[in-house]
Formats: sequence, structure tokens, C-alpha cells
Amino acid sequence: MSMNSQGRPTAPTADNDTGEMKPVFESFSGHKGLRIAEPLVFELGTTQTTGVDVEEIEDFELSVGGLERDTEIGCPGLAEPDVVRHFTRLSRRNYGIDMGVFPLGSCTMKHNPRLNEKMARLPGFGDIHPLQPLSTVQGALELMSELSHWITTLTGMPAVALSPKAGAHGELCGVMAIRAALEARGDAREIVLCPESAHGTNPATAAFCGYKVKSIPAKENGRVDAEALKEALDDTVAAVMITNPNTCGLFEDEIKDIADAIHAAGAFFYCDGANFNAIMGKVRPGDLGVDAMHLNLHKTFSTPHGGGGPGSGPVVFSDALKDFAPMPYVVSGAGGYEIVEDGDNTSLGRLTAFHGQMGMYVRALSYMLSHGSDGIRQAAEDAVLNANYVLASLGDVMSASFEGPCMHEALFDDRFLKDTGVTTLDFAKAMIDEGYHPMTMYFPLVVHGAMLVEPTETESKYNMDQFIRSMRGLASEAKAGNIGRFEGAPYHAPWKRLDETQAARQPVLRYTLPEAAE
Amino acid sequence: MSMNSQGRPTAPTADNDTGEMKPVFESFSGHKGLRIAEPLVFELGTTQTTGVDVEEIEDFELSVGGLERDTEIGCPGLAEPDVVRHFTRLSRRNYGIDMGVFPLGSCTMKHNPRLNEKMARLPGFGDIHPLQPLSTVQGALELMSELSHWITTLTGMPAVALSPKAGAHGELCGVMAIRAALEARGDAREIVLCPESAHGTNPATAAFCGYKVKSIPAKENGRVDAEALKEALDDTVAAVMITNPNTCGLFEDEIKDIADAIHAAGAFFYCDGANFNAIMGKVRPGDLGVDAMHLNLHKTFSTPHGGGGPGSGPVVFSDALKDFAPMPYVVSGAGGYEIVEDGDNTSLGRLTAFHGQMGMYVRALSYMLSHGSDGIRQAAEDAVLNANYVLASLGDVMSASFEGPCMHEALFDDRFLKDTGVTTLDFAKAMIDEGYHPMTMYFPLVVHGAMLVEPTETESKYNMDQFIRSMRGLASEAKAGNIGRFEGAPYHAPWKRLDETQAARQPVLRYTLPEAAE
Amino acid sequence: MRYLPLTNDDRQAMLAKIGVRHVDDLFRDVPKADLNPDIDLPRHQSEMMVERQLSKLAAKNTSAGSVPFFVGAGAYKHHVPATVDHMIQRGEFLTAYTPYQPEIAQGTLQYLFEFQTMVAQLTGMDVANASMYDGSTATAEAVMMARRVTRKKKAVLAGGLHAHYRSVVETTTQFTDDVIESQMPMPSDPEAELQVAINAIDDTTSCVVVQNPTVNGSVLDLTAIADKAHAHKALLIVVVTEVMSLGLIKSPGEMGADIVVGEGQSIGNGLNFGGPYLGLFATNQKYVRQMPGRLCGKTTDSEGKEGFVLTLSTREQHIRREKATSNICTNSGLCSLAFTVHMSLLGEKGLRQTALVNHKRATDVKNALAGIDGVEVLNSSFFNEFTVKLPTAAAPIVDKLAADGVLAGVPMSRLYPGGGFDDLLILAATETVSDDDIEILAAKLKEALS
Amino acid sequence: MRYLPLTNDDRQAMLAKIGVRHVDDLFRDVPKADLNPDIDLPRHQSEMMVERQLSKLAAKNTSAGSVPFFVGAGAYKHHVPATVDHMIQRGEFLTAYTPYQPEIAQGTLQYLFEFQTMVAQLTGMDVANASMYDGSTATAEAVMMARRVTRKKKAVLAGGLHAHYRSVVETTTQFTDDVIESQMPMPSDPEAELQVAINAIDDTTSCVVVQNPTVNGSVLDLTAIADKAHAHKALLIVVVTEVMSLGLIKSPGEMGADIVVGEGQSIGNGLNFGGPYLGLFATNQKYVRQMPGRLCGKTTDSEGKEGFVLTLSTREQHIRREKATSNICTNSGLCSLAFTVHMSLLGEKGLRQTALVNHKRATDVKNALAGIDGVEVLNSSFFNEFTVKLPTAAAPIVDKLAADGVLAGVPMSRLYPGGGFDDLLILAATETVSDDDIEILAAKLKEALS
Ligand SMILES: Cc1ncc(COP(=O)(O)O)c(C=O)c1O
Ligand SMILES: Cc1ncc(COP(=O)(O)O)c(C=O)c1O
Repeated sequence: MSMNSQGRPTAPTADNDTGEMKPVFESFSGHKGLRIAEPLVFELGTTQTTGVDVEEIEDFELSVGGLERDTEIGCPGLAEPDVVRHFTRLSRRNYGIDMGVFPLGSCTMKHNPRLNEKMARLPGFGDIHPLQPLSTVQGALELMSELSHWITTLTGMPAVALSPKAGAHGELCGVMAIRAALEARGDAREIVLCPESAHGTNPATAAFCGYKVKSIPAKENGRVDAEALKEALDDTVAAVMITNPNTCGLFEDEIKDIADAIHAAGAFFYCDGANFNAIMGKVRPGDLGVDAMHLNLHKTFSTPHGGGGPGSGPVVFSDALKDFAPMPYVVSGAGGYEIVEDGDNTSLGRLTAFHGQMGMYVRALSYMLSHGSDGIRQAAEDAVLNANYVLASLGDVMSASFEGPCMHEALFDDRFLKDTGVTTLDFAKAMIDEGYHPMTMYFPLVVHGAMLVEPTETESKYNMDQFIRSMRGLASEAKAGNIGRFEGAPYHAPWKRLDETQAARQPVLRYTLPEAAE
Repeated sequence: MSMNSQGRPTAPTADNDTGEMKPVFESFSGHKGLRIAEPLVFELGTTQTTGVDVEEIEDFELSVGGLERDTEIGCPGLAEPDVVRHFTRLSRRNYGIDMGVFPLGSCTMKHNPRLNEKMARLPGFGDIHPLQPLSTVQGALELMSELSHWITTLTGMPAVALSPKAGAHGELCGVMAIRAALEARGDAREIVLCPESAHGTNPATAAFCGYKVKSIPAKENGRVDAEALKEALDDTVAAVMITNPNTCGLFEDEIKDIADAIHAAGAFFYCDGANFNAIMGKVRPGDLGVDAMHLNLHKTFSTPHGGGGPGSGPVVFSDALKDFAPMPYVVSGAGGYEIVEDGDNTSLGRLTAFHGQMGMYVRALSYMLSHGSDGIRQAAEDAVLNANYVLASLGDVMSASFEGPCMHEALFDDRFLKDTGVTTLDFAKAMIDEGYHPMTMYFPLVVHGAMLVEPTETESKYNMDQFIRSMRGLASEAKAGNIGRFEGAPYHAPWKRLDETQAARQPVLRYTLPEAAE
Repeated sequence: MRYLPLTNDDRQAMLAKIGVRHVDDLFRDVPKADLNPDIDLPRHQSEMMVERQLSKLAAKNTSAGSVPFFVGAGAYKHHVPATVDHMIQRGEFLTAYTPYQPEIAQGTLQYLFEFQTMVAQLTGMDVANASMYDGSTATAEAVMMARRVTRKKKAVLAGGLHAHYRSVVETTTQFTDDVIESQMPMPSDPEAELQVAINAIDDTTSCVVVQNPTVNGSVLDLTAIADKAHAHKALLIVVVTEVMSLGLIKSPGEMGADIVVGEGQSIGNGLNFGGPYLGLFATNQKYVRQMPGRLCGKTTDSEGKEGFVLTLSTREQHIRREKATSNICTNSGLCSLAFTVHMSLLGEKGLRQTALVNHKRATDVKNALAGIDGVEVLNSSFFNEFTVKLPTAAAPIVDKLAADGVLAGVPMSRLYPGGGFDDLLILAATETVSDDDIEILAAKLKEALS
Repeated sequence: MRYLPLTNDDRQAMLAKIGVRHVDDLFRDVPKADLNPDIDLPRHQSEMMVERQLSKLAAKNTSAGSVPFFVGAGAYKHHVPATVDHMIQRGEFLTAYTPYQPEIAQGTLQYLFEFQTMVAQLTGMDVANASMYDGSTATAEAVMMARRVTRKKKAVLAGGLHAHYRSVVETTTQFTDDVIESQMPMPSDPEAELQVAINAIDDTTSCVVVQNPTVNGSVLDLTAIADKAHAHKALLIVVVTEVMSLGLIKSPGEMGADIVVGEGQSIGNGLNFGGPYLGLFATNQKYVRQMPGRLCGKTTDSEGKEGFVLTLSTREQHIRREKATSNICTNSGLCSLAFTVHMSLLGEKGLRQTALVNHKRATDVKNALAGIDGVEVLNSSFFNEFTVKLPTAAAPIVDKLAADGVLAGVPMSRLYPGGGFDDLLILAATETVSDDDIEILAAKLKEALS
């Protein structure tokens, strides 16, 4: 056995297919074939190198009030070739929808059409300033107006506020509108009701609107208990925040009854619309008694998640709330489109500096126009079909949390792993070895060791069958007691399991120069 | 040990860093983390599925002379999400400049700027038809004219033909012009002289121009033997094809002497300009007596190789040859730019249907304008510097084929591997494990087991040092007799060594349906 | 439908496996009467037709790159290298989710770590988070964080804070415990404007929020206000709406800021009619656990290899729910990648050079306008933006120039309608402004004023 | 320079390692007098400035997508889905070389294998190569291959072969043993045109080259010419300049072709003012070893895993040198990827539908023009292109319409100057042509003729 340059021994390894032992050699570079090591940009570049050419400026007198920056900033620059390589290499450590099934429940990781990317980059959309004279952005305003028309038509709601920047921002917008409406009628209420299964943003939002959050229980079948809800409803309740379809992937069967009860109590019904993908074109929230609901354009309408954002969270409003919608909004006047951005009105105010996520509006409208009314309904049906196909195909080997069909996502819990020593986390990491992004784990909180699988409509039957084969295989391995497959997983990923505890205990949140480091 | 769904045992493997044995499990899907299996598109799609929406057409009477295609074509279609995934997955099995050092000698694998890609896609360049009225393509003709100006200035030659589609096509253009010139003066010659180190396209081209090829030997120092050449020169010799800098990475030190001798014998000097990157801005072929020379815009001027093409091979001509240049060409008239595409003249004729590789012209000019005269010279110097740095850093452990400095590429042979049992091929495959694309192997033919390393100017010193460390490591491993590292290499690539003999013995050049296959 | 892979045969086979006859059997919980409503919208269309329709809308807008362009006030037209857009379109970046599974998200995590470092370096602070929606929402978050840190309520918003930022803070905190004291800009006297803010700081103050450069473009020395704030145990929040300015001007950290928020659009990101943008959020080590938003931190894997994970998530909504430091979930991930790529190209050297060109261009514009009769430049200091007083209302002039193919800036009345600033115009000039552009602007403005 | 990573310090350190003082010491073989000449060209420029300069040039051209567009004759404006361009810009595809190291080039190799299969299927042949430069050079290669296969010299080029293809064949073979017999088109009688070619076939004939549809757009039944060729042991070479036609029209293979060459630009590739394009080359199994160009074949790796390699390279220049079947090296790799991506989207279903729409649009144009006084449509059969006879010279009319914002087609005199076809105009219509476009064309043409 030889030693490599770092002095580590190279070791034999077994060939995966034959079990035969073969040597594997550590490289001198640290790279391994197409898996290429890549340090931080700070370890590669210097503050003296740059990957841009900038016009040389002759000396001139500065007018910065004597406040020139005269200490080192510390940001390194790389020549362009090295920048391309750095980020190409980094990208190859990621999993994305473009690589395979990404069944992350509650996130609707559907195909992101490249047409949308192209459209958003048209200079007429991508290269216009939010404060240009309105006469020079009529096309943009028309697009926003057209998008609003699609959204209100699909949701059956009279109005929409486009500006919220993501789902959580939309929730803020919606609950604020509710509070504004209540205050306008002099009604100071204190409580927002949320089911236990609610996404974390729901209670957090309610808190940021100055409300106390009270939990409402679920029925055996995973839906909100309308009776319990009715009991909790009184004149201190400002709003009820319900996700529908809910985070267990189920449609709230008593939704209209619930809505009526909410309204009867003088409260408002905020619907978390993160799961709208299951029902778009199939049923309109406006027909169900909803007062406010956000859409996640980055889920339902295919704008890319981009590793965490940006998103866009338009909020639709009922007649009771629409006058409290935020500014700015677009109106169509005699001389063309206008923006209302100020003035005396009942609007809850401004939620963001400009008009919201134009880049996402373009992509979402591109998606809507492409699908049309027929394709949108078909997409919802296919999303639900794929999820139920997973549920039906895995029900015998995994433990479905609830009886009966689901909507766009199938919820399992960890009962099938009982006594195997395998946890939901282990199971998820083994899915990585299978070439899949894990499903959502440990959410919703209402079942133990939750596994929430949302395939979306853009997966083929071939992909679903292959995925199901893996899931079945893993489930039977777990039951067979082959715990090794799980506890060390992932084996095939570029990194082994990462230590989150260590990260939180001694947080290192930025690079510091070796000499400056303690 | 468990069995996976395909009945293969999973096997233990050693941890690379610790040497400890750990189990590795075969996945049920066939995927391995981010390394995802992907069948042929024919195994995924059907002829009934499609990833495009096409307007529905009402029935109408066809006018195709009764020649409708009524049998199945057989091409499968996939929905767009699956197409994106298919090709994303395939791409991840490739190595490219964007991933790391690509020191493929003679190929000048330099950084491909993304600005160039953007420029080539401007509708005014990418979306114009070669047969539009000239009044509607004046910008395109101006670009061609501007590019010609840069090329003739950099080469110091009076004329350039842009249309050849790649280097080999340029050679054809150049040698044809030579033959046309000779015929025009009633001089029927039969022979083209090529050094043994010539690229295969040189003799092949000469043959396609109806010439016999005769080899000329090299001197000890890797340059053409001017004396031997002079002896071989007589009035049957139409042309001498010499690559300069030559394929050993050396500048032909007797070049002017050789050119004079060629001209004295009434022959022409064709220079293969594939290696122009070493000398651009440093010396002009026009000053060296060259009559015709092609440039590879896809090498020297950074247009991407694209996995094999497309390229572009403009040819510069001396005064003696310029009247024989091919059509079409651009001229500037009173009413703007015009194209000469026909007519009675001495032109050798048309080499391609239209005006050549406009897409590459844009990229190459974008590169030239970006570098400018100063940057171009600097690029040549840095290319030569990087190659000499490799030569100086590896000379003690590998065997440099020739003494003294090189130009843009460093040539080694396999003497340093003597008696190690390691071949040039093995060494190259071990470089794959190191995360590098191998250098050019077994070319040029004049040294044994050639290894031709061309780093290009777009590699940083950091990259060079890392590369050198790997090369030194491998060389000492080979000498230490650790043959295992080589004979089974690559170990870390997604495929192990592929059997080329088998492929050639029983060629399978296309997919056939399982039932149709024998 | 080109995006839907299931065929009718597939659907039938899958329904059979599920054990229902019709897909609507899966929607049985939906009230029958409400299922499958008529949706009065057009049917699906080919890619080509969608592209045409959207291109037609785009063509109705005047893009910044097509005209002499001087619009700023919180969003800036800079040259973004082609490499940036290429990198952010890599499918592995574009179509990834928040890196909750770090073993297959090291690409995202590493650039977030790089991004956090760069933002910290630029702002002169210890740590930065992995982005917020935009500069304005980051400002609101900072105000609320200051309340948590200081357990005090009064936030003073200095007059130089962008009107829209101020509105966002007011809106966002309207139902929280924060008490906002907003001041008006004093375009011709930034020192006085700052002094008003300094004077407003007292022991009940949680924070004072100062924009630098101000909405009118003036560059402020913040050391005095920092001292005053700290003397009253209040935090100094500095807002930077033009991050490019940090390449030329002393960092907020150096001047005593406790929290720096900013709009990162200028680096790597296009104008996009206002979004998506990139909220920057940086603070000092001691406040980390009160920060909103995601944080990426370093750790090791089970074999000891260094890697990154999202960390300190006990601050966040998905763990802490109603006690979270913010309700933010989705942020501006891909915009932060664009920022990181662009910054890697620029480096300190390129950033400083570019910032200097910006200042030069603005100086050139200022000089050109100063020569026009009746036009008065109000700024004595500025980075790439300044305010002029016209002899007449600015908005109609801007409209006139727009009709003439020049986008001349932002009338201050657009930001402060009824604020008494009708004759003021805010102009920005970046490296994209050419000498020709300046000449045209000056000529057209002169013409419009005469 | 943004593309050059070496710093001056690096350069000094490297020169020291090499043991020379100045970089020019490395250029010592260059004649001193010729080293470092004055190069009278501008100095380096920023990305922004280059982008501006080139954009200015681009803006001087009329792009196909911006006007009613009917230009064809060997290059066609089709809608290429955005996905295609996205995929070919993946760095691993874009910046790879020819897949000489198959272990790290399976991405390229697998798509080449798929491409070869698709081309074989479309043309109705056994095998296809991994691409040639374009349709015209592929045609010349086919003629030379036929000589090698048949050991005969006379190549008959039927009159319907595109004038430029004919020129390329003539140019390319001018110094080889081939003897080219070129015929002229007979636009109003394609059957007679074909008959002339049939008649020219004799025992000395190596091949007959027929384009289908012809340069004038007519669709030919090739069975008779195939029979005649085969009876004389000559090969039938069929040229397809509009590969989209294979979605509607019987394949050359089905009609007896021995070699099919074509221009693949229509699928996946833009107009690009004529290049890069995509030469298709297909033939039957028995001729494989005489084929020019690269071939990708299936094999296994040392562990038995299926994979692909370049194969049968003993045909090629890098092995065979002066005995190679062609001198081609670099081909149209990335264009073949674009083709393969687009074809994977289309599938047989989408291809057939799109081809049908093309035919419908051409039919609509034909009907619209047929109604104009003095305009005579010459074709009885066509795919998406046909020829009309005008009452006057076509070129000035086309110029007039161009000035009026309509690109009306190719005057036949552009292809055959002095060929006696001055009053003929070739018009193409693809799926990109709208009803409005047709109306405008008809109206403007009518106006121009009156
Ligand atoms: C049910 C639910 N509600 C709200 C949100 C918050 O949306 P965003 O991340 O866009 O802020 C999410 C996103 O994960 C969600 O799944
Ligand atoms: C020395 C030399 N000559 C000619 C060529 C042929 O150029 P192309 O591949 O562009 O046809 C090459 C390309 O590899 C080469 O290296």
C-alpha cells in the first residue's frame, strides 16, 4: 500500500458489482475524477486580482465628504475562467429538479420551464426600473394586470395584491389586512387560530401581527375538527389560518362549514394557499368562503426555487378585505395603466420598496398562458394522481398516516420503521443514495416521524415507478434489519452525513483569514 | 450481506481516508447519489409522446405529390421536464474546460467567455438568413469585414477567406488555392511535403487535392530539417505544409530559410496555423514567408469546441494566392458592403453553401475586441509561460522530448515510464482520477508514447501548481512500481476503461428496438 | 401539454392501481357543487405563441439599456457580466430548494457561506445572513430586531431614509410593539437632517435608522450618531440602498453601525422593475441569535470532511413558530448567488475601480447640469446620485424627456407626493452612462426648461 | 485582462522557475527582427464596451423574427424551444472536446449515439455519422464516397440540387478523380428535370445526386431514379436541405437511396447567417467503412457496464492520414446536440405535427399569392417552399419589399445569376408564419407589382 502526498494510505475497496477487492487510490490533487474539490473563493483569489476590465479613470477630485474607504475590504477577485470553474464545480454538488425526482412535500418542486427564464430576461421586463415614468412601462403594468386577471379568475376572488415577496410575506399581508379591517370596524381581537399541522410561517406571521396563536386539534382523519374549531371561536378570534389542501395533503372536507362558522363569529378566514397546486382549475377558494389566501408563484406556478428563493406570494382577497390591500397596485385608467402607490385610503400600506417580484410575474404568466385553463386543471389532476399512485404503491410497505386518497402529496409516518432502529432521518438519507432528494421530513408535526411525499405533475409514470421501486426496496431493507444501509447513509453522496450540532454549538458563519482566525 | 433487487450482493468497501472497512450498498434505482443512471432517449420515450405543443390544423388537402410518409419513423418524444433531465444527467458525465484544466495539446482548450455566447445570440446575428437582401444584413457584413481586418492585421497577410468551416476545411481551401495558382500558371506539380509530425488532416488534405504526400524528417531538436527539406524540393513539389509552432510545441527556427527555399523551388508554403495561440501578437506569419495559413477560431480565438464542433477555419493568403481565394467574400462598395458570390474570376470556387460560420465570427471578434492588441500579445506570452512552467516543473520526473524552452505546449515522451509497465495510455487514465482531462496522447508521432501538454493562458498559477503536483505524484508512483494506480485507471470516473476493440469489431452504431435487434 | 409527462394510458393504469375509476374520485372531499367550475381563461398555447404574446408586452416598455438612463433612488442599472447569468442558470442551482439536505446541497451552502462573508466584509460587520427579500424588508426586520435586542420600542427613522423604506417599516411594524418616529428629508442640508435624528435619540430609543448615502445622495459621517445611539443603549441601523457605494465610501461598520441592512441588487442583479432584489443583513457577533433569516455555518461530515449546513435555526419559524425572530422562509437565494458570482469577478480591486467610475460619471453629470441656467445642484457630497433643484416642477420635465427618449431620474415628488419637493429631481449615474448620454441629457433638459 | 489569471508576480515567479529573465527569452527561436511587431489594433476593452459595439452591429441587421419572413432555399426559420439553448449551454457540453477520453465523455458520446440513431430513422437508412459541417459539404463527401464505393467517377447532379450545393461539390472535387455532370433546374417541370438525370445515368456513373424537395420546392418520387441507378451499379445520393420535410414526406431510404445527406439546421439550430449548421450523413450498413466523419459506437467498460466510444476511426485522418475517407476533424458537435435535444422534445408525434403545420402555412401562402394578378405558382407539389413566376424581375421586388419590412423570399437569380430565372421567386413558409404575415406579404407584393 502506498502513501499519497498528504501521507494518507491508499486503501483497497470492493468493486460494487462483483464484491471483488480492488485498490482505490487517493489522488494527489484531492479531486476524484469528475468530483472535483473546490476551496472557498477566499482561498483562491486575492484582493489584487479581478475578473473584470474597468475603464481607467484619470485623477479627479472626489466629492464623498472625506469619507473614502481607506481600509482593506478583503473580497478576493478571480479571473473569469476561474470564476466559471468555481461555480460550475460548486453546482455539481447540488441536487435539483433538473437532476431527478424532488418529492419535497409542501414545496411543489415541479419542472421550471426554460421559456419562463427566457421571457423574464427580455430587456423589456428585466431591464426596466421601478421608478421609470409610467408611460415607459405600460407593458409591464399590462402584464401585472393580466396576471392579476388569471389569479383572480383561478381563485374566484375579487382582488389580488401582487407585491408580497414570498409565501410568508403574503401571510403577513393577508393577516395585516384582516387586522386592518377589524380595526377599521373598531374590533380589537387578540387571537388567531391555527391547526397544529400549520406551517411555521403561519404562527410566526400571526405573532408579527400582534396576535396570540391558539392551536386547534385535528380529527382522526387528518382534517381540522370543525366542532373543536367552533368551540374555540368567539369574539376574541381575529382569524383562522387554515391550509387547504392541508399540510397532511388532505382537502379539508368541512371547509365551507368552517368558513361559515368563522364568519358567523365575526372573524376572517385566512387560507394558506401553498398547496394550491392540487386544486387549481378544480375548485376556487372564492367558492369556499376564503377571505384571504396567498399563492406561492414559486410553487404552483413554476418559478424556480433557486436554492432558497426568490419567490413571490400574491394574496387574493374577498370583498370584505379588498379595500385593505397593500399599495402599490395597478389600475387601468383612461390614459393607460397607472400605479396607486400613495394616498389616503384604507390600504394597509406598503410591504416592499417597489412593485414586488416582476421577474416572477413574468415567469408565472408564461406558465399560465402555456397551460391555459385546460392545462392548469390537467396539471392539478396529474399532481393528485401521481401522489395517489405513490400512496397506493407504498401503502403496503410504509405506513400511510391517514385512510383514503390524498391530494397532491402523500403523508407517511414512521410506524413502519418501529423497532427497526431506522429513523425517518436515516430513511431520508438512504433516499439520497438512491438518487432522489428526500421527501419532507418531520413535517407536519401532527404525525410521528412524518414523511411527506409530493411528486408533482411533472413526473412521468416511468419516474414514479422507478422511485416507488427504490422506496419499496428501502422499506423492506429496513424491515429486514439491514440497518447498515441507513445509519451510515448517504454513502454515495459527495459528503457523508454532516454534523448540524457542531455547526450550531460553535457557529462559524464566515470566512476569516487564517492569520486573523483564533 | 444483503441482496439488492437485481440480485447482486452489496459489498463492503474501504473508507478512503481511514482504510477502515465500511459497507457500501447498491441502490435499487441504479443511481448513486448525484451520479444518476440514464438510459437512451429511445428507452424512455415513445413515438406517441411529445414535449412540444403544436397548433392543431384542420384537415386540408396535401400537395406532396402523393408522397406522404406513412410508415413509422421511430423517434421518441419526451415531455419537456424529462428532456431537461435527460440532457442534464448526460452532461454531468462529461469533463469540460469549465470543470478543470484541459491540457489537450494541439487543441488550445482555453476559457470560452460567456460574453461571446451572449453576443452570438443577439437576434441581429443569430436570427438572420444567409440569403436575405444585402441591405438587411449590413451589420453582419461589417462584422465579417471587421473580423477580416483583425485577422489580416494579426497575421500580417494581405487577404483572408472566412468561409472554411474548420481547420481541416481551411487546409483544403489553402491547398486548393495553391493548386489553382499553380494550374493558372500551367504548372502541374504532384507532391506535397509534410513533416512526420504533421497533424493527420495535413496529409489527408493534400490527398484530397490530388497530391501525393512525402514525408520530411525532423532534426534532433524537433524542428524540420531545412537541409533535408531543400533536398526534397524540386519542380514536382507543389507545396510544403508546415505547422508553426509545430506539433512538438516548438517554433521552427529555420522558418524563413525554409520559406525562401520553398519559393525558390516555385512551390508554396502552407502553414498549419492551429498553434497560432503561441505567437499571436508576437510575430506575424506574413513576415515569415507564409503563403497560406488557416486559423482555428475554435482554438486561438476561444469559440467553444462543443464536444467536437462547430469550428471555423479562416485562411489567410499571400499576394501570390489571394486571387484564388474562395467565394463568397465581402467587399465594401459605395452603397455599403456587398458579397461576391459568383462571377468570372480566378476564385477556387465555393467551399460551403453560405458564408461560413457566422456564429463563430461573432464570438471570435468579441474575443479580439475584449483582448485588444495588448491582451492578445499578453495571452500568447502567458500561454507560452504556462507551458514552459509545466516543462520546467516536470522535466526532472518526466522525459521532455527536446531540450530548451517550448512554445505553448510541452512535449514529453514515455522514456520516463521505461520498465515501469505503465504506458502513456495508463498514465493518461490516471490523470482522469486526478480530476484532469488527459493531455494529448500518442501525437505527434515523432516521439514514442507522446504526451503533449497545452495548458493555455487561461490557467492560473494556482491551477498549474496543483496540476504539476498531480503529475509529479503520478510520475513518482509509476517509478515506484505502483502499477495498480495506472493499469486499472480510471478508478474515480463514472465509467471504467472502455473497450474500444470490442466497439470496432462488432460496430453497434445506433439503437434498434429490442424486438428488431438480432 | 408539453410540461405534463403522463399520457392518457398512464393515467388509466395509475387510476386502476389506485382503485378508482375517475380522477375526480380523488377529489371527493371537494364540495360537489364547487368541483370543476368553468374557468373563463384561454386554453393552452404553444411555446412560440406564448413567447410572441409576452414579447409584445415587453416591447411596450422602454428598457434602461436602450436610452440615456439616470434613474436610481434605490435601484441601479449596472453592467452585469454575462458569466453571472450563465452561472445562475445552471440547473443544479436554479432548480434546487433551500439546502435542507446538506449532503446534496453543498453547492448552495458553499456559495451562501461565501456570500455571508462578502456581505460582512463589505459592510464592515462580523456576520451577515443568507439574504432577505430586499433592502426595505430587511430594514423593517432590523428595526424589530433592535427592539428585541434593546427591549425598547422607539425607532427613529432619519429623514434621509428612502420614502418607500420608511413606508415599509411603518407598515410592517404597525401591529407590533414598535413605535416609529419618522423624519422628513432635508435635501439641501443633510447635516441638519442628520442632526434632527441625533436629537431624537433618547433612553427609550431602540434604534436609529440612517441611510447612507441618503435618499438625496449625500454621504454622511455616522460616527456622531453612532456615539449618541450607543450612549443611550440604542442601536445604529445603517441602510445602504446602493451597495456599490461600499467600494468607495467608508463602511457602516467602521463608523459604528450595529446592524447594516442594504439592497444588494446593484451587484449581480438586474433592475427587473423592482424585483426580485436582494436584502442584505449584517450585524455583530453578539447579536447573531437575534438575527432574522437563514444562516449557513461550517461543520464537518462523519468522515471529518469540512462542509456547510444551515444553522442556528432555532431562531426560525419552522422550529420556533410564533417565537421566531422573523416569519421569513423563502428568501432571495438565487439573487445572492448572482451577487456572489459578480463579487467573485469584481474582487476588491474591480469593485473599487467600478465604484470610482460611478463617482466620476456622477461628477460629470453634476458638472454638465450645473451649467444649465436655473438648475441648482443641492449636494456637496454624493456617490453616484445627487439631487438638483429645477426652476419648475420636476415630474412634467421627466415625462417630457421620457417622451424624448431620455430617462432623466426620479422626481422627488414620486417618492414624497405632497412633501413640498416638487421641484427636486434625483439623478443617478453609473458606469453604464456614456459621455454621449450626458451630453444628450444636458441638451434635452436645457431645451425642456427653456 | 479579465480572461488572464496570471498576475505580474506570478509571471515573475514562473520565469524564475523556468530560469529565464524575460518572457521573450522563451521566444528565442523567433527571428529577432520579426518579434513583437507593432499591431495597429485597438487595446483591450471592458465587457460592457464590447457588448455595446457588437450590439450596434447586430442592430443594423433585420432579424427574421422581427418581420414577415419567407426566406428559405436551404436554411429555414423554425421555432426552437428555449430548452434547446439551455441544454447546449451547459458547460460540460459546451466546453468539452471531441470525446477522445470516453470515461469522462459519456455525455457527449451518448447524445451522439442518439443523434446517429435519429438521423438514421429520419432518413430511413441504417446508420448515420456524428455530423459533417453542413449539408453542402456532406453532399461533396457523399459524391467522393460513391466513387470509392463504386470505383467509378461520373457523378450526375440533378437539376433540382441547390446551386450552392452544386458549386460546393464542383469545388471540392475539382482536384480529385471525380467527374461532375451538373444539370440545370427546370422549375416548372420537376418531372422532366428528374428525367434528365435518370437519362444521364450509365455504366460509368458512380452516383446520381437528387435533392428532395428540389431547390424549387417540388417533392419527387425517387423510386424510378433509384432503380435506374442501381441497375447501373451507381449509388443514389439524396440531398435533403429541409430536414423538417421528413416529418411529412416519404424518407429517401424508403425510396431506394444509398446515401442520404442533409442540412439539419431546421431542427434545433438557428439561422445564424449561414453557419454553424449541421451536415447529416446516413447510409446503409454495408458502406459503413467507406463513410466519412466520426462514428460513435456501443461497447462496455472493464466492469461490463455499457458505454460508448468513438469507433471505426481507422477511416479517419488522425489514424489513416492520406488514406482517410475524409480530412474532416472538427465537425458540428454542438449543433448535433441541439438537434438531438429538439428531436427529443418533438418526437415523431411533434415532428409530424410541425411538418404538417409547415405544409399548411405554405399552402396558405401559395393560395394567397395565386390570387395576385400576374403571379403564377409553378409547383404542383411542395412541402414548405415553392416557386412563383412574377411578371417582372424578382430581385428588385424583393428589395422593395425588404425596404418595406417584408422579407419575401429568395429571387432565383441570387442562386443562378444569369441562369434565365430572373422572374422566379422562391418562398418558404414555416410554422413561424402567421396569418397576418401572409396578408401583409400578399398586400405588399400586389402593391409592388402594380
Ligand atoms: C404550507 C406552507 N405555508 C407557507 C409557506 C411559506 O412560503 P414561502 O417559503 O414562500 O415564504 C410554505 C413554504 O414552504 C408552506 O409549505
Ligand atoms: C495541428 C492541427 N492541424 C489541423 C487541425 C484540424 O483542425 P480542425 O479540427 O479544426 O479541422 C488540428 C485540430 O486538432 C490540429 O491540431
